[in-house]
Amino acid sequence: MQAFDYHPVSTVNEALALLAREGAGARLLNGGTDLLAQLKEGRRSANHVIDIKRIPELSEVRELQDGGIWLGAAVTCRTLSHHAVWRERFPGLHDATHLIGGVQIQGRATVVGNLCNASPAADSIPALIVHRVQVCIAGPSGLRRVPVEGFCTAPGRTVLLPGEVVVALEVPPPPAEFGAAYLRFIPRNEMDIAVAGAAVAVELGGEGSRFQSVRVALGAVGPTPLAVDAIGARLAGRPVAEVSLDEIASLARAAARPISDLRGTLAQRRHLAGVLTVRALRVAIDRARRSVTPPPLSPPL
Amino acid sequence: MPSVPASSSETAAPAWRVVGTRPVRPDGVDKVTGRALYGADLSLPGMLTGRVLRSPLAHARIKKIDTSAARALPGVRAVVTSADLPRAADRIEDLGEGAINLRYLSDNLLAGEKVLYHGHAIAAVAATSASIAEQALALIRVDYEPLAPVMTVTEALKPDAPLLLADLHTDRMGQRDAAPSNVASHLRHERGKLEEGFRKAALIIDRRFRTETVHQGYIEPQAATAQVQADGQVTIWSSTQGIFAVRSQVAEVLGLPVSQIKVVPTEIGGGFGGKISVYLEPLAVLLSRHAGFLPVRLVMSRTEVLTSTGPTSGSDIRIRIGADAEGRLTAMQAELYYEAGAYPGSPVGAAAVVSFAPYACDTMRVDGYDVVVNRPRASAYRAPGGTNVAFAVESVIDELAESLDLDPIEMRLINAVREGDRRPDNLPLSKIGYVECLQALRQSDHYRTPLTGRHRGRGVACGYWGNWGGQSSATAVLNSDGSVGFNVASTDIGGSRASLAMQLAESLGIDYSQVKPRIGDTDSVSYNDVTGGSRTTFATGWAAYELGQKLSAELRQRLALLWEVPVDTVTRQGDGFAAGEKRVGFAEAARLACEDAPLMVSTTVHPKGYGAAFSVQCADVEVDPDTGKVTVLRYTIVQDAGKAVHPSYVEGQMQGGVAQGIGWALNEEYVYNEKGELLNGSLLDYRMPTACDLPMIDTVIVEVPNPGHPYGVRGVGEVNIIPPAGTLANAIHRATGVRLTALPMSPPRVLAALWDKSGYSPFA
Amino acid sequence: MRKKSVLEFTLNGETRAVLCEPQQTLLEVLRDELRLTGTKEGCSNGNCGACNVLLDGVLVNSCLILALEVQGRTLLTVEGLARSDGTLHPLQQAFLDHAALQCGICTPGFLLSAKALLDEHPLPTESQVRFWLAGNLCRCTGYDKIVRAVLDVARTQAAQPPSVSATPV
Amino acid sequence: MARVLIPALLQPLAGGNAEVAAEGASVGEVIRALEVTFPGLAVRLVQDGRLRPGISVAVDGVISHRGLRETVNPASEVIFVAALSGG
Repeated sequence: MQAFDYHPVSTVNEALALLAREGAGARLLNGGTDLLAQLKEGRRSANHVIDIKRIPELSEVRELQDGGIWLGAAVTCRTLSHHAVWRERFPGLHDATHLIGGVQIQGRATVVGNLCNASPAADSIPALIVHRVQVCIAGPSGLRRVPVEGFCTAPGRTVLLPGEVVVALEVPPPPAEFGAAYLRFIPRNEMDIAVAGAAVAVELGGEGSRFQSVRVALGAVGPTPLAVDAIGARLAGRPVAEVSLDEIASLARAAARPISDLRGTLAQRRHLAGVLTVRALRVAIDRARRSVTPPPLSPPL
Repeated sequence: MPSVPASSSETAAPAWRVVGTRPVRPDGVDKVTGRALYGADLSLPGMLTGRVLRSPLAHARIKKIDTSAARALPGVRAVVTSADLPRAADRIEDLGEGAINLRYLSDNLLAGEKVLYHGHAIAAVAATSASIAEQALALIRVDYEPLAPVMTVTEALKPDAPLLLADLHTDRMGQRDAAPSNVASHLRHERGKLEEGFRKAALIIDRRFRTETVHQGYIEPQAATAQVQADGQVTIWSSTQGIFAVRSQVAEVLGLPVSQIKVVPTEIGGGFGGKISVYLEPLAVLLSRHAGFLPVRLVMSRTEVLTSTGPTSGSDIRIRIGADAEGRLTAMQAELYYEAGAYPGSPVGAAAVVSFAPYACDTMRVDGYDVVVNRPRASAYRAPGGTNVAFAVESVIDELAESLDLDPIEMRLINAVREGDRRPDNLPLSKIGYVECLQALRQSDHYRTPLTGRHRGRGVACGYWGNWGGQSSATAVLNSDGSVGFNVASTDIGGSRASLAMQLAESLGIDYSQVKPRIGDTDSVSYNDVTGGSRTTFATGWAAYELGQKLSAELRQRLALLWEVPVDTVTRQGDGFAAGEKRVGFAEAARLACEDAPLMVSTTVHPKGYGAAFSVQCADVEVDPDTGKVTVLRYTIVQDAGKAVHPSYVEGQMQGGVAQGIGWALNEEYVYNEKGELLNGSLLDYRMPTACDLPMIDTVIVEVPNPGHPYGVRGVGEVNIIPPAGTLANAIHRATGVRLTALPMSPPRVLAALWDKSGYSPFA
Repeated sequence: MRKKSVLEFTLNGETRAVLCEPQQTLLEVLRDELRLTGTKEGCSNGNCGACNVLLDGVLVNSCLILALEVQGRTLLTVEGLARSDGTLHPLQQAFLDHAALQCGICTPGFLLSAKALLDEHPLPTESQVRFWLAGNLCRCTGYDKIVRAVLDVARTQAAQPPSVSATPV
Repeated sequence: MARVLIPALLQPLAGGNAEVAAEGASVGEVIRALEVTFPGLAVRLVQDGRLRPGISVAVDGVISHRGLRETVNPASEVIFVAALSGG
């Protein structure tokens, strides 16, 4: 691996100061499961690596008074797997954070790292989108918040400006009769990058009979994870019983803008966008109807 | 728990004391505690780190290599290119892995005039640290003249295809075509009158198949260390399947006498045929020689392993088979085009024999073509060539059986070869256990349990592998406490220390725990062929057996002298020896026998009675019609082991071969872009099965003793990988009604096949 | 070359100090500086599990961690699994008894993953075992005997009180 | 005389025969005898005084490693086959 200096900082301000001083040669190190692999393969370079894991508040999962969650940037997927509130009240997010990498990747990988890596196939981002998560960014001019669906701008690119650090994610409280799910397709059953992914969140009304609102986001079928507003617009206010799954699949396919690459074909991805959206919608409806009942605690297998 | 061996031998099996038990392997503790030293674990004083510069292009002429900046970098001790290799003779030699032209072997180590694949080695450096070595690589300038890559059989056979090797002419069993070609050779096996046979058929199925390049996928990357002394003596530490194969390859390409080279084996982290050809060892020797005789260690990265070491061939295959209304085969025809990679030497020869070997049919023709393409040079991979062709043949047989409304096992029983029947190359089969395997599967719980549920199907396929004997040597030293030091030079790649020590213990009539096996270097034990070809437990086992017999005879001699009785009155009794009233336990006999002089015996063997192996397999799958994903629900492998010396390791071979076969069948493939760059050179995207992708793999060991071995052993290492692709293709067909004719049967391919059938389009 | 730093951490129950460069991974420092070669390198980017270790009890790939990240922390490698008197950890013994290794290069990583699993789920289902071992590639065994060995240890330990923990940390 | 099975690609050189009889106490002698009857056949089997690379000979069903020196009996069956490799 290329040579660099290592800076284990203990405050956000220290990190900001280093970023300001070292400019483009500095890289933030969080879980490291993407960054170190990229540095080894020469896909990214660094003169200074700033480790933010020792900043105490960034490892916190705070339950907010309104029922939302403040998720520190350095919280690992493994920590979240053991977090009862995360698991029970944010099922779409739990689905995603539980299947990033294998167990040993989970021990290091963070949701914020997955977001900032900005892979079109990132598992967490579609789920973050449908859960309406805000990204909290610290920078030279203070703190700002951006909605997660606007965070990624291109493969590997985000709205982060030079010198900025994502410090946390703010997850709003789920409404009543809420359910969400994230599903992805991989050729194996573990240790793969999503060929396509779909997250769906629904808010039902009328004792589970009517859609209040629906949010859908797709992964790995465009240059960034895609929010699919057309499905929400089509379903809002409609009775659940009248939904045409074929129509939903068709809307999802129409929204997908995939390419063919070594991990999948264009046709396959376009098709999977429909399949996964419908499957995730079913799970989300089911969870909303049982929204008092938590999803299973054990691994999905 | 491990399955119960289904013994189907007709006569009562002899009662062995050690053979057939399941002791802990002698090297086990070292391997579970992390103490065992593998190729990359070696460290020597002053050792330098080597790195290899590899071609980013698939096909190009090298105009110039400038290493001056790299040589000038502080910390760099040596830089070598093909200019440092002696000019190799244009001569064909068998150096452990079949015949190879030495010039090609040399060019594959360090590219000469041309690079022939993405990842082709161009230069190597040795430096005082890895990071300096990597910096040095970046300073080497190579000027290329890019050439159009030739990536597949189809492209290679085009009349205007670029030629990879200007001097390559198709060899047709000793006759060279006049014009140069990308087809290195053509072979044919034939018997009977083909078209007459097809005229007798009630049904003829004629299909074309494609399989992709796949890699052995051993978890330990290649690693080699070399130190040259000022007097020219060379020591090489290598993670290899065959230390003598390394010695002969290094000697030939570097022009050194074998007496000057000692090869020391490290533990080896998997090979499956891929660690026979050398890639690093000659470079390490050159670097050490140029670096002031310091030791140099070279370890490949995973990407280098995938881009630059031997995968096995992709192939285009046509199979045409006719059967009469009763299911009896009337004619069989195969056309096999195997991609050899950059240099000739695909396993198409073995494939041509495997093809129709399980079928008794007196009318067949098999044509095989060895085709060069701009991919890494193919090397052996477990039953080389077998899986490709069996996928094709077993698919067609299944289609015939289904069309004729025959049970797939019954179809194979009707046509099964038996002792005395001939393979496609007309060699007669000796005693085999194929019919017994088919019967064992038919009687298995798996096959007798109906499969229910939607999108599910059950497939059956079979496979033949000829196995190999080869040469082995070993020595045994009797210690005065009755224990035996046992020196072999067959690399232990999966528990052979145990299976060999067990045969020596059995032969000598002592406890397994009293045999202390040790893997020697090329100077300490005489010649051994590679651990490969399913030969070690068979052939080196023969040597172990002979050592036991010789030691026993020598002990009787010495006891006879001591006791002053004729030697033929000294007999084995219980755990020791007796003559008349006199009797001693083995340990006491050893003490007495060694009083005057130490006792050591040695043996060399070259057994030829390696019995052929058959395997029959059955899989239940479920296919997700929306995603094309295939889930293996249940898998049973039946295999004739002759005699399972250590049943756990026989089961392990069976399960491991099936696992590799399932990976090959469902997801593994080399993905190249149009420029010939390998896109998936990592274990993330070269998708080998994980623990989540496989079910338990049930094993049924059939034991039809091989008359060519004292304990009836047949090789068990390879045949198991031959049937899985066909087994799964047939299961997928029964589950979905579609027949996949290309490997891997990955989700996008399954989806496309399902869409073809249904008329669905994701763009509608 | 960048300035070397002193890394102090607890390794297999002992406090260790070692000089390392900032860009060295934990795997490199274990193997090249501390000469603990039981932790293996199969891919160097987190896809094979051969380098798995337990960091503060959490299963991680040592190839994807900078050595300096473990400053002050506690690490368990395969060399620390057996007791100092040589008694093997029950998982090590079970791997031997079940013939759960062939070439053995992946075995250290599997042992650490299996230990992490059993520490968290003492009586796992077969599916859980496969899920926890999915990050460890084995090319020899087809996983069958490995899964059986882990399940066997779990059942045996469930039948006895867990006083047999053989690890020093 | 030994029975010799001629590989398909060499049959045109052996008068189109798949099987011929030939005299000889060794594989080398059998090939010399074949050459007398079928000129041009030997060069396809032998190179530099040994079997061509890539060609093996089986006598009575057993692949020989002795090549041209392998013993042949009057009742023997001699088969020339493509050499194979294993993994």
